[in-house]
Amino acid sequence: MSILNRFLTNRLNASLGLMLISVFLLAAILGSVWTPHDPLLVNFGDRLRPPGGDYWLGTDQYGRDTFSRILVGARESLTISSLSVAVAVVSGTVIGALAGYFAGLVDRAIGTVMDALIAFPSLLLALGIVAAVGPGKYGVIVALGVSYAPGVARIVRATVMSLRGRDFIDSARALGNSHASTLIRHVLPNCIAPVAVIGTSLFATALLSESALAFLGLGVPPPNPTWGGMLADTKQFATSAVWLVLAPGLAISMTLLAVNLLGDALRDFFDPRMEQV
Amino acid sequence: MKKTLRYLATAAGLAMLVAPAGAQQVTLAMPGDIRSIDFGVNRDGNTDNVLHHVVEALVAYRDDLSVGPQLAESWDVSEDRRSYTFTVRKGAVFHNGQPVTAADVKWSWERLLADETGFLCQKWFKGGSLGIDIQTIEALDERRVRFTLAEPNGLFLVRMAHKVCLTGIIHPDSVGPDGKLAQLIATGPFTMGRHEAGQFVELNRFTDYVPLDAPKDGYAGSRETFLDSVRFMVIADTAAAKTALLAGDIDILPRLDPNAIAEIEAAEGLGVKTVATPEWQVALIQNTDPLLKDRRIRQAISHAIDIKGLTAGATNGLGQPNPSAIAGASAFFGPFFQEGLGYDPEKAKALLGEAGYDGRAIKLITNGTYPFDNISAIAIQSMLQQVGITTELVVMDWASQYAAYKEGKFQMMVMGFSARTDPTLMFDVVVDSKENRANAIADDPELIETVKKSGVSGDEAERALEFKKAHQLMVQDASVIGLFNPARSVGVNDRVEGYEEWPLESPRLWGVRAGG
Amino acid sequence: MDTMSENLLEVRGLTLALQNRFGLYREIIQDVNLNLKQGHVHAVVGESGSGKTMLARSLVGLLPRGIARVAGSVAFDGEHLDRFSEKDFRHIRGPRIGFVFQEPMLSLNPAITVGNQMREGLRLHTRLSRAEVDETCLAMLARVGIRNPKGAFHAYPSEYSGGMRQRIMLASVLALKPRLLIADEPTTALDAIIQREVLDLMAEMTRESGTSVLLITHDLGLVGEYAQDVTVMRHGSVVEEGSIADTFRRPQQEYTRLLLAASPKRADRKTPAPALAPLLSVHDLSVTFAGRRKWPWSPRGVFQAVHSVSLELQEGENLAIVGESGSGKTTLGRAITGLQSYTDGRVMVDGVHFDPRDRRQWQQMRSVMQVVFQDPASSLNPRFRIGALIGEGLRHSERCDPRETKARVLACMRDVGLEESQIDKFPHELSGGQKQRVAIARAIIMKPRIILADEPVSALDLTVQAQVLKVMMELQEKFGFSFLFVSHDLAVVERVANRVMVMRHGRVIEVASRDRIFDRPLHPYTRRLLSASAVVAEDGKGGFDVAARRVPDRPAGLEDLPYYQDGSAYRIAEAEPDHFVALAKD
Amino acid sequence: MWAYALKRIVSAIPTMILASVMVFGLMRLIPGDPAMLFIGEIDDPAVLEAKRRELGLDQPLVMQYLNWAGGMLRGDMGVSVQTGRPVAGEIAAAFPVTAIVVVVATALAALVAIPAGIVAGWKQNSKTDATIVSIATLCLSIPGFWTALLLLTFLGAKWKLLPTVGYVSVFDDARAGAIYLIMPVIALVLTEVAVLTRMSRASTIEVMGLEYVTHARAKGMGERRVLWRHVFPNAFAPTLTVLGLILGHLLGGVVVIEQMFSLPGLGRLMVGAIFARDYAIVQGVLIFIVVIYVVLNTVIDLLYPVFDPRVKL
Repeated sequence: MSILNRFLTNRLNASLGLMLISVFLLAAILGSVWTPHDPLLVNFGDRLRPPGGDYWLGTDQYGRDTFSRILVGARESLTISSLSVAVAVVSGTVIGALAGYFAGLVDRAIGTVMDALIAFPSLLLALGIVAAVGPGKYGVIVALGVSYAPGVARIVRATVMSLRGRDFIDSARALGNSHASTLIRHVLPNCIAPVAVIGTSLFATALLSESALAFLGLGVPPPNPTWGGMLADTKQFATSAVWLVLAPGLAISMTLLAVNLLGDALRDFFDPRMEQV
Repeated sequence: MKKTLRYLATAAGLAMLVAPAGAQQVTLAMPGDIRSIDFGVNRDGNTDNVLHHVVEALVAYRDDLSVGPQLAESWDVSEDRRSYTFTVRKGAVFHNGQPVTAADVKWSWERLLADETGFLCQKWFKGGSLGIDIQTIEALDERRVRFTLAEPNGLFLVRMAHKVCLTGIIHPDSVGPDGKLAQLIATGPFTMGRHEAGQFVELNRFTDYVPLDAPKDGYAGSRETFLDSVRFMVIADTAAAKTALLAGDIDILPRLDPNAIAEIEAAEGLGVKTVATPEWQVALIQNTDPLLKDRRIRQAISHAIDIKGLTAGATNGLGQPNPSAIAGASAFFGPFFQEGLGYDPEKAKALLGEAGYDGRAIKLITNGTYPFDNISAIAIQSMLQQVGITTELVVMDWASQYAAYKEGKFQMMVMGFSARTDPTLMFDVVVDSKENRANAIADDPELIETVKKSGVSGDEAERALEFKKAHQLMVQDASVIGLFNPARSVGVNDRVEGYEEWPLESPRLWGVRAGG
Repeated sequence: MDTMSENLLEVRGLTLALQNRFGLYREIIQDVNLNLKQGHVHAVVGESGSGKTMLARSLVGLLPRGIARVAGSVAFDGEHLDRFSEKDFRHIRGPRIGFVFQEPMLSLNPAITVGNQMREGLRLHTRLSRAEVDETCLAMLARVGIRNPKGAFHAYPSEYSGGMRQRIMLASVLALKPRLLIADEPTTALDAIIQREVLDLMAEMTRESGTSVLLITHDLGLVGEYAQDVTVMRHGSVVEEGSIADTFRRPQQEYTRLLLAASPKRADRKTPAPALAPLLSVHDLSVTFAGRRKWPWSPRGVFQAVHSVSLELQEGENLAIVGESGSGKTTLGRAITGLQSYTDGRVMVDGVHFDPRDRRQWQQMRSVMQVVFQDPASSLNPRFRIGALIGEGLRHSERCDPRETKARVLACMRDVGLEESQIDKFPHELSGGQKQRVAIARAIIMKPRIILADEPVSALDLTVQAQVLKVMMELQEKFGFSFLFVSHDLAVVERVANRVMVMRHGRVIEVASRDRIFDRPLHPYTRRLLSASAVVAEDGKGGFDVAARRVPDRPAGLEDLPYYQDGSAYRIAEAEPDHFVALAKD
Repeated sequence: MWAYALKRIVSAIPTMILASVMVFGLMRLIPGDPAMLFIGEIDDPAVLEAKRRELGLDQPLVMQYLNWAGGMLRGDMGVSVQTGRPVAGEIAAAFPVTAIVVVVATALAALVAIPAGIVAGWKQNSKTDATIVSIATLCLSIPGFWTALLLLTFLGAKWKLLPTVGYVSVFDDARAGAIYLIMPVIALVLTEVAVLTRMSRASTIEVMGLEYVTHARAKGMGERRVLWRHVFPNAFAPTLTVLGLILGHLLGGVVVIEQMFSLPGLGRLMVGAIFARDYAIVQGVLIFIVVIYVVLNTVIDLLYPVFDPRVKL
């Protein structure tokens, strides 16, 4: 609790970000338990209703309640983003730590693979993987995770490399730690800060990419909505039923804002001079 | 290349002479670029839509999907029904000014039938599955040409008019020294203009075009042209296309989403035209699947789907519910074909109980590309839920779904079949034995036999009976559940006059005028 | 008015404070007075945290954000700087007060050529024409001993070594002939010999131009040699002020005395009787680093950091390896302990070959050899508590249950003089000296027989340094291990070593007992090194003398040996019994 | 320098090979048969077989890869399954479109963001700084495609200020070309401005804390001069490396924008090809992007010493 206190003290952006993200987390939790309407119920009689009355945020072209879908979408979108960040962070950290710690041939081999991955625009890589793995939540998660892993690996590698030059790693070795225990006990805990920082920024990127994939028709398939998917499904009604585009768009924007604010605060908290790469 | 340029220059010059003031242009959205000018060889729907303005076949479909005259003003069928003699339209000239002769027709056809050309539908006319086999093509005089078939076949003209395989007549100079099609010197009301890959294709008015002396009727009849040029804009994104129509950046938007009709109609200066099409929206059930091979379960699914409700919702009330392969627009259609197994949730539940359905989820494949597929799938899922059948929607990209369909690797799938002008052809799409082709769905032997008979027979009444039988068998088999014939709408700017939709819903820009 | 003519700078009751977010103040300098006489070199001495740098910066209005002057006045050259605006200060900075910073590596802008950086000052503050500016700059560069000043004019700072950069800094600051030069630890980052050269140059040039100097430093040796007056600071307050003669000979304050007494001095060291076999012997050890390839097909450049060095270390002995930066002393130490792989040679411990690549041997060797690193701030993992840090070695050596581990950790902490209550602290909560004690504790908990101490006290203040050295020597008494002591600081070496090995450019220059090296050095390089250091010695009358070390003449017969020079062939020879020196091979 | 460039290129070879295997493998993993999609409605096994043979799809995968890779080495990228035109030509036609959009967006972003970031960093913790940072954070939180959608809706459909579809190359007609670029560039530029602003602010803050800046002040230089002479050049160098990353990032982000604005660029070529399983195009475009990425980053590395003389290549 004291860490949270320290983190929030004097950080308006942290408090604001935390507040916003809590709102969306609550929405996600609420959406799993209760929604004003069935988010999947197709009701051709009530299609494209403007906001108001029974439908707080109106309905889409299938007569589904936008507000309910936003709530359920919160769960889906946040799950997908956080799981893909988890995939990226776990695999990227392991790979980056190995490359940075052992350097030499291991580094070069890993570097080649990572370079090949990183040179692929992540959206295009995801496009390929989604098409290959098949559409669905897990395809998207794997795709985004894999395409972000090199970024994490790169940062972890750089951190580990700079740590390698620090005396305490030598010192740990000199005390008889094996490579494995040096890596796990001494090196990795010091990567937490940069990984936490890049993790938040990746969360934002993941949310965006999921939406972009959905936009291109390669996202998470309906009926379970994600915000990106909702935007993609309803984008052609931007001219007539602007609420359909505004609601998920604002939800995405606000979440991004929250995450970016949190990310800045985290960066500030861990190391005021670190910047995202 | 040089020749093309010079030709284009003169064409443009002529156009300027004829229409000196206020050149009339109409812009139309197209979801993808044309693949080539090599009609029938490297084509897709977009390519066909554009090239049908430039290249003409001897015959073409009318509004009622029967075959009518196009480059041929008339034809005779011999007693033995093996010979067809066509007379080339009077005054027809190629884009280079040369008159169209019977020899040109013969040359064009022989080119298409030659192996080197790579004409995709070569087998439709030479020893293919439906038994059409052209034996000889003779130029009888300047304007008459005779095709002789090995056996009589009722589908010959239907095939010849087919939109997908444009059997176009072109001038021999179109072909370059390497034997490949280098340019289109054809007979259509438009000539090829600028083509910016991925952006647009422009067609210019062919000023020497002499139209047929018959009213405009589908692709057939008069193709008299008033526009100086037509631009097909490539707009991949549906939302972008609609925006462009609203913004006035395009004049015509085919395949308007039914949900957007109200908005376009309400918009100032825009209108919507809607037409019923012979396309057929279906749910396919794989009867080799361990669960779905039980006919009772398939019938339960059929009973559970309220076709009327689904059609009304999915097409915004514009489509026609149709459980049969006979298009609502077809001459063979009648109330009989509107009868399916019938919407009956109780019956469905009973059948499921009988079959011992254990609630296993069925994967229902659909795609994000075609809105009718998507919305039908969503509605079907919702309806099946009501009788206790769990379905899991799998939304693929179109290519993946198509591969699954072709290989028969699926449990359930929602599909839309594009227009087939003859009922036999539509039945043929889904009916066959599974050994014969993997994408056959309904493989009841009696059904296969019935469909085959319906195609060979030349007698209309006899065919009608066969169709009825085939329909009944297919409904009972319940591997193919017909849903509806969709209606297609097109958004049109009010400044465009005379643009009309027809059941094949391919754009037709002849007979169209553009106001200021 | 009388005092003003004599004093160029007068500081009265200056108080600086740090303002935090909540608007609260914490004073970092309290009530400081300072009188700098015209033409004098006035030193401000103090340990880290004494506020000496902030004092200097406040004089020219260059305080970091958040620090502000809250009281006091500053008079410079008859003007009161108290009400100066930023703009007024700009006219003072440069032409009237020059400023030289500690880190020559950081205080020149890497992106701008030397010439342009020198011109800047002159262009800003004089009306000289472009050509005249260039002429002045070139003259200054030549004056500070930059070879090829014209070339230097167009070069970037990164092309110069630290010493050269500091000369360039001097040249560019003194080109404006300021009345006062503030030199903030101007040579701390430099090696001893270069330090001396730069300071000599500075003294000479300021004398020529009549510039007074405010020399900020922690090094009493420098103060004694170069300054006339001194102000001693501690915790933001002035402890004592006066002329060097007065202050050093008769220090009035206990702290001044403590500071002066803290300088390491030669102490008696028992030299252990040589055993039959040395505890550690190193044979012809070489370390090379692969450089970069120029073209993909060209061979890699090779940099040899250590050139086949041999040495022996006896049980209980302290061998000091001395050298300037780049001498290879640290690499040698790391190679011996196995932290750095070597290309050639072998390391024998107790007559057994030690191969660091053998995992089992590596593990065993940990209870024989331990390392204490230079900077405790970086050698202690910031995420571990003190207890865990000290006890870490026990995880590997033998299985200890937690209670026993804790008992041993506490014992070790007592041994190195840490409080038991500090066991749950994090490193950043301790002072530098305490951190180094932790580092020592975690080495000795393994009961090693050899400790490699790599510059163990060079990051510490003088008074703390003395305490830590004392602890180290006491521990050695108690446990009887040997030290391999790597250092650039001759005073420290003189205090702790039995034998000394001088290294330069990866080669051994001279090896002998400590007294031999300090009292009768043979090799010219050793002699140069010694003469560059100053000694603080008690004068026997309760005061201190600070003077450059006088290097005695070489003994007869050894003056004209063919001593090894850079570029000549190299061999090591025994010039007299147990006194080895590098000679040129003929 | 040339040695360095060569080294970079040589070291990129394994990356390229791996990337090519990955692209190739990825495409084959995706279900769907290019030959089948090519012939479309024409349901004829013989035609399908012939097309498969023509495209070389009947050969074992390894052979298919070697044929393709061999062709690439000879400079032959193959022909598009859909159009039958050479892949190289298709890329050559599409790339300038993408390049112009990306370069204009990046240049614009750099023009706005670098000064903004430097000012923010210079006046750290001031009101100006807070304003700039807030705007940047806000911009960062708006998805580009959403901006695109809203632009199309309002500027395009509702107010009819700008054309919603179409493209004219700025080289053919500068004015018309610029008009068509406005909306896509705005949609792309917001995020990039945000990223760049934050980046240059951070590196400015870092440089401001360095000794030589204090030294410059100690010489009596004015704040502005200190900023432009001493801070800017050094803060710019790290931003430059990021610019490389951003360009790469933009190449990915531009896909959706091209789709929305119907721009005939690489992204749309690529997406269309993925949907049509046009192997040759997808493979060609991806390899091309990888090459661009490598070249771009090499060029930026080569440029680095210009801004930071400490770096030697």
